[in-house]
Amino acid sequence: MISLTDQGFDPGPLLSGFCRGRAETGAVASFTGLARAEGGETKILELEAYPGFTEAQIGAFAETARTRFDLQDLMIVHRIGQIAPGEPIVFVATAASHRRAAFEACDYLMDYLKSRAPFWKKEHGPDGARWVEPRAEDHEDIARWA
Amino acid sequence: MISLTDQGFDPGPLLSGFCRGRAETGAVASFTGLARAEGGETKILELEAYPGFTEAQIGAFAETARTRFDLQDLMIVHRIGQIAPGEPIVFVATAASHRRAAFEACDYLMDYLKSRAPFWKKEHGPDGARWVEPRAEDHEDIARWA
Amino acid sequence: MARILLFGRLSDIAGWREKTLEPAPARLSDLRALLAADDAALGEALAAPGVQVALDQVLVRDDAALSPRSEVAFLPPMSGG
Amino acid sequence: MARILLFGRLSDIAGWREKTLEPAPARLSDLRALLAADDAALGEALAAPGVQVALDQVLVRDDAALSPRSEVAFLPPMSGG
Repeated sequence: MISLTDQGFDPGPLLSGFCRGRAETGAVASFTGLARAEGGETKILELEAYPGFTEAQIGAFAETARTRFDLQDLMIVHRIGQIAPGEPIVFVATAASHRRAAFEACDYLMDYLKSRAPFWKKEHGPDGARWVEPRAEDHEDIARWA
Repeated sequence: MISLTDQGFDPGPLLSGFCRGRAETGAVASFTGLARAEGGETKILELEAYPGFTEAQIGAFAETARTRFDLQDLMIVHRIGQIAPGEPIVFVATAASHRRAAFEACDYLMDYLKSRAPFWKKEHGPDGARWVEPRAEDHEDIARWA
Repeated sequence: MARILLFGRLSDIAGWREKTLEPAPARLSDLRALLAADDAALGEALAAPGVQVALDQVLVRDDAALSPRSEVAFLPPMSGG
Repeated sequence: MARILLFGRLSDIAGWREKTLEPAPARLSDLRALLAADDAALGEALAAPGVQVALDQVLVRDDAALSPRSEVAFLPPMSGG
């Protein structure tokens, strides 16, 4: 399940639902990305998506993860719009027979979502707003999987 | 927070509570281990702990993870007693500024919990019960961090 | 009636996020020329390296024919979430 | 009164999980001898490689003096959870 939401969400009920009824799963890894205040430097984060296109691109990438790590299931929920510090931005969960695959797939999906997924990010801080391009670190993260 | 419980638990509310009020965290990784039915081979898993000793040993290891990965926080909840297929056995959550540290610390804690933590595991299957010793794979997992 | 969408910093530069053109230009290159004639700064920004184009939600690398109901989106470098 | 605890397969072998001894043996080696005299199979299992001993919840490698209220736990190889 891949979805975008402009409403705040709580990762807990998503994890509960994802873990339910899995007598043959064994391993569920999850990642929750939270907006950081950066000591007051960032007041509001704004994420823009291209509805339809963004989900489709993420979905196509998720299929590569499902195959590569032999996942039983995965879930991606991504916040868009204006996000305050401490609020969840993204939740990813992966289900596999064994924990190595679940961890690696979750890590892989996050590297993609943080570096190449079709979002445009604006930070509103004390000195105004600025568009953010991916950091060199994000490109290095995704390059690990080549 | 490190705790053992002989009652079934839901990982969702644990994750919700762990993520709350974290304006400077950024990254929360979690892992939920579920009991596997193994296609009917395992009916019930039974985990024995040494109350007090088990928490203390896990706590000492958790401190090494906290330092090694510069964690802001961590949570470990481990089920003991009889566990049916599909039920959560273990929940680990880690909080850090950046996702690499959160993922690695969660992975590291799980490798320890699955191979060296003071639990004794009995599998009750169709052919009776047997005590389980750690698998070679678990020893290899923990050896990665040396 | 073609639908034109701008994302990220492109909509800040243009001052709009979405517009419709009637009639639709015949080709993507005609659309680029039309937008650049209206707003030189936008024309330059759309031609900058790293700006991708999605035609009916599919990325296209080169020039392409537009249909009367095409949706054309200009996508600056994606930042991830 | 010393408290003796057996874990994992050790309690299956012994048929008990916990017992108290009054008076407490003076040393861990005395306790081992006492348990082995009572139950040779258990004595052998306790001496097997990989079986660790915790005295008052702290692992001890060698022989050690017991106090009258010591808690001694015999721990077979830990399997993880």
